Amino acid sequence: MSDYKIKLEIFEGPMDLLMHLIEKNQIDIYDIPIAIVTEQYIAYLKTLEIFNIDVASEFLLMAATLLQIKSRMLLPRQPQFVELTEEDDPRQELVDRLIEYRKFKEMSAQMENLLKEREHFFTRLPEDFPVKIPVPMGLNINDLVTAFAAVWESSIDDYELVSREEFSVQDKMYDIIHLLYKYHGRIEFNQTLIRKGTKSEVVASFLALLELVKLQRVIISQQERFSTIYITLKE
Amino acid sequence: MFYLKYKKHIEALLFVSGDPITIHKIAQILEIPEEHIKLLIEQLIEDMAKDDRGLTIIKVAAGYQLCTKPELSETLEKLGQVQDTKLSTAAMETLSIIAFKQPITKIEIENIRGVKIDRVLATLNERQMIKEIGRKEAIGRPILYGTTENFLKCFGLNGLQDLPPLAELLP
Amino acid sequence: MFYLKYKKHIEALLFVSGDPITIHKIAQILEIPEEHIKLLIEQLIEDMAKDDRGLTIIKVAAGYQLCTKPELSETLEKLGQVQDTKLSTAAMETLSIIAFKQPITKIEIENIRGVKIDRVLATLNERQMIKEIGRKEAIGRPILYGTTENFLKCFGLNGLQDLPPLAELLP
Repeated sequence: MSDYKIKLEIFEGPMDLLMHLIEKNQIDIYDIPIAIVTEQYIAYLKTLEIFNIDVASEFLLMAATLLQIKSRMLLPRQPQFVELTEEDDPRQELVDRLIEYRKFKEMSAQMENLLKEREHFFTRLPEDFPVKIPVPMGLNINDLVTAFAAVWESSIDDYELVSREEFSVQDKMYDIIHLLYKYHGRIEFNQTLIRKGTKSEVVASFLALLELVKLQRVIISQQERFSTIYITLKE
Repeated sequence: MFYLKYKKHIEALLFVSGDPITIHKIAQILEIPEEHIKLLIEQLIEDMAKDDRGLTIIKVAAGYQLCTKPELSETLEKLGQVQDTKLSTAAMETLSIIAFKQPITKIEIENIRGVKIDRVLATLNERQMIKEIGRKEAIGRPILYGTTENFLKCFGLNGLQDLPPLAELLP
Repeated sequence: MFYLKYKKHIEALLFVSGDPITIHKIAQILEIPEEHIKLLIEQLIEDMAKDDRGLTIIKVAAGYQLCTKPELSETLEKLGQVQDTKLSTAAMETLSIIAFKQPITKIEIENIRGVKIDRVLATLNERQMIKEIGRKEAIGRPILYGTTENFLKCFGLNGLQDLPPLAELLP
């Protein structure tokens, strides 16, 4: 595993490997000899003895792309396309991507220099201050009334904004236990949960109850069909 | 003095270190004798005594430390203060709902305002306009909010009974 | 100049703040006009240019920051307090894409780099170099990333306009 990593870390990904091959072979990026590059690319993949599927899949995807371009270039062209225009070149998309990638690779080297320059300036950490928050000033009761009138009017609008609510099962478990303690260890199922709240709250409550049963913190009992379901705290 | 050129190094070292630093350590880093360090620090303290300088060097148990002059503390405390004394529209709206509808839960306010209000509530709480006044007897026992004494003071009210009656406000 | 007596206040404020601080904030705290603050800072920089001073003031991320002179870095490194600011090649490449292409989604970055970048994004986020700056109005409403104030600070930039021009790199 580690052996594989050492080898792979040389390249930051398939684009990086391709750039390396292009530079090594001193290839004109606008006229990539696809056959040679593909061969070298795959040869490199073969040197990777152990495969980390996450990383390797990206390298393999590029290998497939290269093979596809290679095969498309081998296909005989229909006679009306004697001249190979740019759009017809199956390599074009790859070239565009490589150029874009190379741009940022160079930029990142420049930015690294910026960072290095900046490292010569030493700064110090901010001192801790007790944050003081002043009581608001210049408040007027009319402002309060106006604000209320505004918000009240907008809230009786036909439309309502739906906000996402989040309920944790753990909180609900705590709530149920709390209720049980309050009612001396026994409550009715329908007295407690599911009565109010949004769908997600109900779901969280129900899951919490199931979890408590599983943990054997509570017992669920029912005397007969359709009668009251009781939840009893197990001590 | 031969070592005068090291004055700036000492100033910078004290600055970066933050914590007190011993003469011994400075001498080690600059590779010059300790007694010279001591003289240089004395010179730096003298330089900093000038009225246009805001920093000084103090001697503490563990060595020397760069710090601000004590007479500036009042100004420096303002750095930690929130300068804004106004309330935002969102805060004002939320506050008005709490004032008129208290005791009220967060969800109930959110239902009226149609947006999440966690941050606004935190602000109002920090600024001592609202407080928790209990728990609602419902699932989750949500917190009930109400206004504070400070709220009354800021709005010049003697009590909540001085708030204009809601009925008149609503259409 | 009437406000000369505030030079020490500014030096002390910059010292205590540590991070860059805006002219606006200094003006608010000292309650004097912003243009005077600017002049005073210029004077401070001039004072600090003298050879026996170890500190200077740099303009960065929309504010001013007190720091040591660059020629002293070798000495200061001996203090052993240098934080490791290095970013991996992968992180640097990703960061440069975000810096120039922001707002940009994860997938768009991955298309350029040709690899998954989840872990790199997490690192950059942890180091407070990038942040979520919104959602793209597209299927799945993917998160849009951009750079932070801290990014500017770490790279010594006043703003994104100070980045080296990308156009010059074009073939």
